Amino acid sequence: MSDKTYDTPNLDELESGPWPSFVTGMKRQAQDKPMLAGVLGQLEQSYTDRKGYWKGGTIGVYGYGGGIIPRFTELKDEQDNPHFPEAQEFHTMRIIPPAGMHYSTALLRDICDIWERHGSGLIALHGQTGDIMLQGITADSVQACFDELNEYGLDLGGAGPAVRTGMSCVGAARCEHSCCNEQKIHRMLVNNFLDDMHRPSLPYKFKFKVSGCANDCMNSIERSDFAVIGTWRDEIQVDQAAVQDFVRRKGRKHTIDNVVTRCPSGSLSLNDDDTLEIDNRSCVRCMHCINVMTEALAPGEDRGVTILVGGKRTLRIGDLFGTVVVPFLPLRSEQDYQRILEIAQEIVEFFAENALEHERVGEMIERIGLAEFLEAIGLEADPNMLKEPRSISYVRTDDWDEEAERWYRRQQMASEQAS
Amino acid sequence: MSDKTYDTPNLDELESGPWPSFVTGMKRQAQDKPMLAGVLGQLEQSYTDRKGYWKGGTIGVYGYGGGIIPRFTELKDEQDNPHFPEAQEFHTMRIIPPAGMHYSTALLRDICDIWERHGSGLIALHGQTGDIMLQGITADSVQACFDELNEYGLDLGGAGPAVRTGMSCVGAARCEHSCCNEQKIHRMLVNNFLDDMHRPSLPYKFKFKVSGCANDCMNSIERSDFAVIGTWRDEIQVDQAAVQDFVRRKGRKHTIDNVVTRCPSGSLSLNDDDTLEIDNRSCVRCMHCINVMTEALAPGEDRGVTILVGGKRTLRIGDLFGTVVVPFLPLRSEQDYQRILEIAQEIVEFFAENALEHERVGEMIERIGLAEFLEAIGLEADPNMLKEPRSISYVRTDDWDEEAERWYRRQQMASEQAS
Amino acid sequence: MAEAQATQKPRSPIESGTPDPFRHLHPTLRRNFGLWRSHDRPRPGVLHHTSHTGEEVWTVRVGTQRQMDLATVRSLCDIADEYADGYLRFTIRSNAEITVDDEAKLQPLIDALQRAGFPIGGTGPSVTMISHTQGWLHCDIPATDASGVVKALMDELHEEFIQERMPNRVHITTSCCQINCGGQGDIAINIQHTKPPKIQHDLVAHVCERPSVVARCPVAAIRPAVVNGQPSLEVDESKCVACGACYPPCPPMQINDPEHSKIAIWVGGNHANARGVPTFHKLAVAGLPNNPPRWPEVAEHVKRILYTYRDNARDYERVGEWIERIGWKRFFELTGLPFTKHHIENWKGSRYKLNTSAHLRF
Amino acid sequence: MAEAQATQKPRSPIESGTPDPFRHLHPTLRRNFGLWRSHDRPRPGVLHHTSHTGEEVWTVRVGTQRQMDLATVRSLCDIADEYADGYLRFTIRSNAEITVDDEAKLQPLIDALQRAGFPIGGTGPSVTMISHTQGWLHCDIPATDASGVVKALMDELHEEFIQERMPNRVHITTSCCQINCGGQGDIAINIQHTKPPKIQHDLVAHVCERPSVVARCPVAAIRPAVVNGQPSLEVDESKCVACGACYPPCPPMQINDPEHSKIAIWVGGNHANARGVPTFHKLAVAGLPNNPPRWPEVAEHVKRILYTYRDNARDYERVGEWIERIGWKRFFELTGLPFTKHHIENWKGSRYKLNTSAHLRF
Ligand code: SRM
Ligand code: SRM
Ligand code: SRM
Ligand code: SRM
Ligand code: SF4
Ligand code: SF4
Ligand code: SF4
Ligand code: SF4
Ligand code: SF4
Ligand code: SF4
Ligand code: SF4
Ligand code: SF4
Repeated sequence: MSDKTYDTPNLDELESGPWPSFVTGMKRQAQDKPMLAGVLGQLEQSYTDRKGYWKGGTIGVYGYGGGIIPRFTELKDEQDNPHFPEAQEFHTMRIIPPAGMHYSTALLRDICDIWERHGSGLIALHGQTGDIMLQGITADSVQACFDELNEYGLDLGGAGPAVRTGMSCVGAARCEHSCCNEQKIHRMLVNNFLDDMHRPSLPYKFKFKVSGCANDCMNSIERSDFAVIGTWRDEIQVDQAAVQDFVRRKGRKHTIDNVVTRCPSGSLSLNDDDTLEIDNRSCVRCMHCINVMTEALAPGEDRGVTILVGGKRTLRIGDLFGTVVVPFLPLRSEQDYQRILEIAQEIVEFFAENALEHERVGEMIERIGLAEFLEAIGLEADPNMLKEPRSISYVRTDDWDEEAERWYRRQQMASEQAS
Repeated sequence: MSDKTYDTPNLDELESGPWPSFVTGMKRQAQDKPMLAGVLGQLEQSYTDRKGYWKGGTIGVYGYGGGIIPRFTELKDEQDNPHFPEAQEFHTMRIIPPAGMHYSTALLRDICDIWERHGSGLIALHGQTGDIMLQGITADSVQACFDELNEYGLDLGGAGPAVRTGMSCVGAARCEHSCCNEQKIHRMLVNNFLDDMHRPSLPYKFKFKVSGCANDCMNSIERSDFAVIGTWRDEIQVDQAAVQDFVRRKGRKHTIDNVVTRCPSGSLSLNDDDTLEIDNRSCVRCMHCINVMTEALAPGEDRGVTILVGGKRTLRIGDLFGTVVVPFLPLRSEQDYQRILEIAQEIVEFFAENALEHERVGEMIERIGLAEFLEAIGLEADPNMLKEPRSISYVRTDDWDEEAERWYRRQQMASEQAS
Repeated sequence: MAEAQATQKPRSPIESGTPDPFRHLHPTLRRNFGLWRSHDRPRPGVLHHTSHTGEEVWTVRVGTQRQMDLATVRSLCDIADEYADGYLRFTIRSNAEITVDDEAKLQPLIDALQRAGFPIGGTGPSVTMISHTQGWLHCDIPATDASGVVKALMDELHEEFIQERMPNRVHITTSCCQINCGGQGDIAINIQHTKPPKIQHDLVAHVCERPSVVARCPVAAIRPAVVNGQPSLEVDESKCVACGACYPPCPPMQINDPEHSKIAIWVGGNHANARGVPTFHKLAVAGLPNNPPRWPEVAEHVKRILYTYRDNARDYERVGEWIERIGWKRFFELTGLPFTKHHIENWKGSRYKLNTSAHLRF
Repeated sequence: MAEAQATQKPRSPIESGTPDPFRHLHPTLRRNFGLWRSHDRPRPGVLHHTSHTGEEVWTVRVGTQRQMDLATVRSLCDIADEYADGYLRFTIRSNAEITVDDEAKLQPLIDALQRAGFPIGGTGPSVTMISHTQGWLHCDIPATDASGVVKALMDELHEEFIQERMPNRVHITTSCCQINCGGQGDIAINIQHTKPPKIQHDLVAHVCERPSVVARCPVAAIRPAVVNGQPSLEVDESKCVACGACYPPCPPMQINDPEHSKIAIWVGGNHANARGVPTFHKLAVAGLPNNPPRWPEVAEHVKRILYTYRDNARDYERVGEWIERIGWKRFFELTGLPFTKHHIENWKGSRYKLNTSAHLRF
């Protein structure tokens, strides 16, 4: 293995400027880790040619089918000798961080130390799916590195057609808007699907993301197959004195222009005494007024979660957002939390059996129809799952009366439960 | 031909109640016109059986291929004798009324007289497409009836795969919101396509409707292939004294709740002196504030029309609304009016040559894409034609630079014209 | 007579098209064409327009049965002649409008119309005339009647026609088959078949162009087939959405059924651009019986929706805007109508109908 | 060593999954878990949270390069140890967050971070860190770089990171191929290929499962074919939308091109439910050159959009909300970007993108 560094005039341009430079970091690291010198050399070549030069392969650890992203250089001469021999291999290990990406410095330092022993030293915190990405290891070293990390208490994340590493927002740990225990839900979900994570055999990937409120700081509706979002069912908590204080400080016009008229459901009205009137029946729980008047307003007390299924990006039929399949699941007991897991299990199972190869759950729902999907996983249809009911009359309503009956029975059960 | 009346116990139920009864009218008419007695008999049968008993056929007048809707009874015994012999034939003639459905009583009486001579006396004012429907004539009498009506100055409307009778709102004749001469546009359009109306040979029907403003009292966006809607480009005309008067009469809260907050584009603000501030750049010309404060507000003075193409109802791919293809066409000169006709001609021609059989123009646009359609008929793409630009990246932008150039050239031309 | 005509060379038509309305306009309307300034409604059923010239007109809106006998039309003419200078017009909803240019003529005109049995109303925030179609009276494909349905409903809604006590105007439409000539509306009453067509195989060969029938089906459920040795068609019943599109080009595809052709009510179709953009109507309830002569179940449901709207909507909210504000969950709660899986659209491109947000109402 | 391992029975993994974060939480966060009451931002880059228990914490948000060397990570640890009790976290956008529970510790912490070269900001109405992907550094399918693009842009936007002078938060994303691991954003910078893949026919047979490649194409443009006697694939270039979906399962379908893989900028992707529902991003401009090492054309366009937004939007309007209010016509006018036929969506179900109303802005 050679020990040289390569000229990187293009990359050097990225060392100036106020933002921390990955090039500077990698150069520094390359002094100890020749692999990175080679990687920089190859990257420079990419900058010159505007082409990528990595190809994939298959690398794993004993007992698992995924979690490593293998990379081999394609930059070779006629004799199959790599231009940058130090960077012949440059594999990434996806490691699951603590939910919410909280670290004691001890944990982070220990990761650094293990990684220094086995790999290139390059760490991405974090990948877009939420993994610690340890970038730059040879096939040879993968098992030993994993063993050490795993003994220490860390595990490999997902890759391939598998349940993936999940994400949850900072939530209850440091955010006043949190309507649920995000980390608990996150861990309960992901940690119950570790078999589907480590032995990829689903039709395609499946991602969980948890946000504590509708601000959705985890982009869960856009970026996960199964999004859990905290919300509430009763009334927004109002401290009217704090409202009056807000109006006093910011002005009436400011309050009307920035709070009242921005409510998407027309639920707000500023009273003459500078208190706020809220039509909680029409409120769509969008969070805006609470965001702006965080001192005065807070989510209600009857809290729970909404579940949306099917978010993903572009491939095949264009981006999909998740669709509401559970409008509200109250979270009062351990059992309630378990119910989230049950639903996830039903869905992943149905997905595993019914999706086409390389089809995400959102695409599957689009293919078979939401009503079929709900039926299959045993969830009841609810108006909250729709922006609006159908406009097209092409539907067979043969069984209208039974379906109506079903609704009335449910309504009655619900009202009996309530009373 | 027998002269009897039939028992109609079901229909008789429809003679009570405060709304004028078509049954009472038809019974009265049946005293002179036995055909209607038979029709009532057959209708009673339909009420009993919950089934229709008419079938179609082909009937026309010399020189025309459409305009008559033939109906023959299907209620016959084994020997092919009709149950209601008076109603063996019950054809409808579609007659075009004056634009805007204005009548002198003289005109209406003359129509009645001619119709009394040749037909059943039953008149529907009007069909949903805007025709006078003379309902109930035998094949024998059609030509003579038409000849007389035609000599008098009336013409047959459309039926089949043809340009249809058009509609225009009362507009300039009696409405303060009118932004164009609806009747002129209506007549110009329809009367230039009489060949396509009377000799049906288009792929499918084609309808014109004209509304003088965005209130769209003709449902033109929903119900016509080619909708023309009056609008303006400059600023809403405001009589601030009248605004203040409105606020004085109705109250500030009423004004805010019913005008200001209902503006869909957030363009309105009530000043402290009860005058109205309008952000005319953001205003989408929806008409609401003008509707509510008709004494104080009026459309601007730089008026013209918007053209939307492709509205229709359910068949095949579900209801379509028309899509904007001309955001604004100023109407200052005769030439400007002619331009509407030119565009219509381009569109009907392209439709005639490119639509599939039984395909409406809206379905065709959906099939080939709006961009293709615009290109074909020589209209320039404009952001006003879209709710929003594309979200899906599946598109070939090879010719981006030329397309951009085209836009810049147009912008420059427009600004040169303006200065 | 037909034969007599056939021998002589027939006359060529004068293709005159749409007549110029100008000479059929009341002279005051003619003089003030394009000059109107504003209007108000002195009472339900009456519009009062003022021109920039200072002239004024009062227009009375008059309900009709649309399908009129000559006596009814002539009686309108008589009244227009006697009280209103001999002019009238009709609206898109088959109401007559009679205009006078002197306030003194207004009350006599109203009195005469009422004496003749014409309801006066349909203006402003009222329920105006239902737009209707042909039905069993004339069409060749109807599953129900039109004039009868409208008469039955307008009897029930008469008070709402002659008074203005709705939050905003209410436009009701009916259609006698799923093709829907009647259009969309705040409340739309349409046929909804529930069973695939029953095919009269012996007739298909004579009556239908098979390829065009196949082409009409929106879900490609029809295949050419040979039945009893004759060319016919067959329907994949699991695909068929019972839309009835195959029936007009091929009447042996019997879609109409006295029992299984039901009635559905749709809400929130709005075509004005005032405030929101035009919106399609949405399914409220289906499975209602097609029950002549007075369709009581339909009337009951229409009134239930209408009065829930009246009692809960804000001023200027059309039916669809009201529901959008309170949410569909609450709409079903307030009206007591059932929400079913059939409310979930499953047609192509229906993705945009799903709630892909955390916006929820409880 | 690999061989040594292969002989001894390898160790079975402990499937521990996602670690419990509790013991990695700052003790004050732990004590107040679920009890937070409100927050404010005393200065850009600092969040101040108050608990119902009365306790308070100050959190400093710190920009990083995401792809970090050990020294960088360790220097963050050093600072967290010395000034902040030894805890830190990372945000979804690769910013570090370091929390102190005593206001007195705040300024020393900030000073130390700044001395070490870390930018502080990204809170409130600022431009926070760009979410990025792998690019040429690591991925096997990229048409451009990721870390370099982000570095180049964050240099340009540094002032907007450390200050809060936008109307609302601005989330920028990048992606190095059309698959878009980077997600949507207020401003999203993505690869947009303009030419169909060039097929290396000699490799297809060895590398690709032909049926699954065929199945991946969203427009069914790929057919199995025999080329030079070898099983290969062919592309109907008139259908191909140059999406690149065929490339990952079949690298001989070379979609990346130094010249023809361009960059497009999309705007108005918004995933919060605050005020409006989540919205997809929309095409603003395409055809920008892929120009390392600093992508000046991309930077110029991003800044043009960003500053037009800053100067024209109302408080709390995200990029998409602002454009919705002023209209797309005006967006193109104000930014000087061209509007082209390519902005018209022609994908399935794109009907809902058309303006089917008389709502227009001039
Ligand atoms: C590493 C990472 C980008 C990053 O630098 O952060 C990444 C990298 C890749 N993504 Fe991704 N995706 C990453 C997060 C995402 C996300 C974001 C998320 O998870 O929130 C998305 C959008 C959400 C979604 O799931 O749709 C995403 C959507 C995709 C897709 C499109 C999937 C689709 O159905 O549309 C593919 C293509 C595929 O799977 O066939 C893909 C495929 C890939 C592959 C495996 C490309 C390939 O086929 O070889 C990339 C490997 C790159 C490498 O060299 O490591 N990646 N990918 C992210 C994972 C790191 C981690 O584990 O933390
Ligand atoms: C008479 C009338 C209903 C009425 O009583 O008012 C009517 C009656 C028929 N319509 Fe209609 N349509 C009538 C206005 C409409 C409208 C409303 C409009 O024009 O504004 C529509 C909706 C708008 C549209 O064009 O889509 C309408 C949408 C249809 C359709 C569906 C077209 C589609 O593409 O979805 C059909 C089916 C077809 O053409 O194949 C149809 C077909 C028919 C046929 C010809 C049924 C048939 O195939 O035999 C009906 C003849 C009935 C008869 O016995 O006279 N009719 N039809 C209306 C025409 C009277 C007139 O000339 O004034
Ligand atoms: C006479 C008529 C036009 C014609 O040429 O026939 C007409 C006449 C007027 N319309 Fe209309 N509209 C007429 C059908 C319509 C329709 C179409 C329909 O009925 O199917 C629509 C669109 C329907 C829809 O949205 O579904 C329509 C949507 C409007 C609107 C918008 C209402 C809204 O807020 O959504 C206005 C504005 C208003 O009410 O102030 C309006 C306003 C008016 C005004 C006030 C205009 C004026 O200043 O004179 C007229 C008197 C209205 C009244 O009844 O108080 N007109 N108007 C039509 C009467 C029908 C009837 O007999 O009831
Ligand atoms: C730390 C972080 C969560 C995490 O666990 O990592 C976070 C934290 C907070 N978010 Fe967030 N958001 C975070 C990513 C997001 C994202 C996702 C993203 O960045 O890709 C979104 C949705 C993105 C979108 O809509 O496209 C997001 C949408 C919001 C919103 C809604 C903003 C809006 O008006 O549209 C709020 C409410 C607000 O700003 O008041 C919010 C509010 C907050 C608050 C104020 C919550 C609180 O009371 O503590 C936090 C501080 C915000 C600040 O920067 O001033 N957070 N927030 C993420 C910081 C990312 C970063 O480093 O910049
Ligand atoms: S999603 Fe809600 S609860 Fe979670 S961090 Fe963001 S604002 Fe707080
Ligand atoms: S949470 Fe949103 S919808 Fe509810 S009142 Fe506040 S701003 Fe309105
Ligand atoms: S469409 Fe406009 S101009 Fe025409 S009658 Fe209706 S309100 Fe008047
Ligand atoms: S016309 Fe409509 S959009 Fe324009 S200011 Fe009036 S209410 Fe607003
Ligand atoms: S709705 Fe159907 S049945 Fe009724 S008139 Fe139109 S085509 Fe005939
Ligand atoms: S009823 Fe409609 S769906 Fe059924 S076969 Fe006929 S056309 Fe096809
Ligand atoms: S966006 Fe494309 S090139 Fe970039 S990391 Fe993801 S898959 Fe790889
Ligand atoms: S680039 Fe996309 S559209 Fe073109 S052949 Fe490949 S998969 Fe199909």
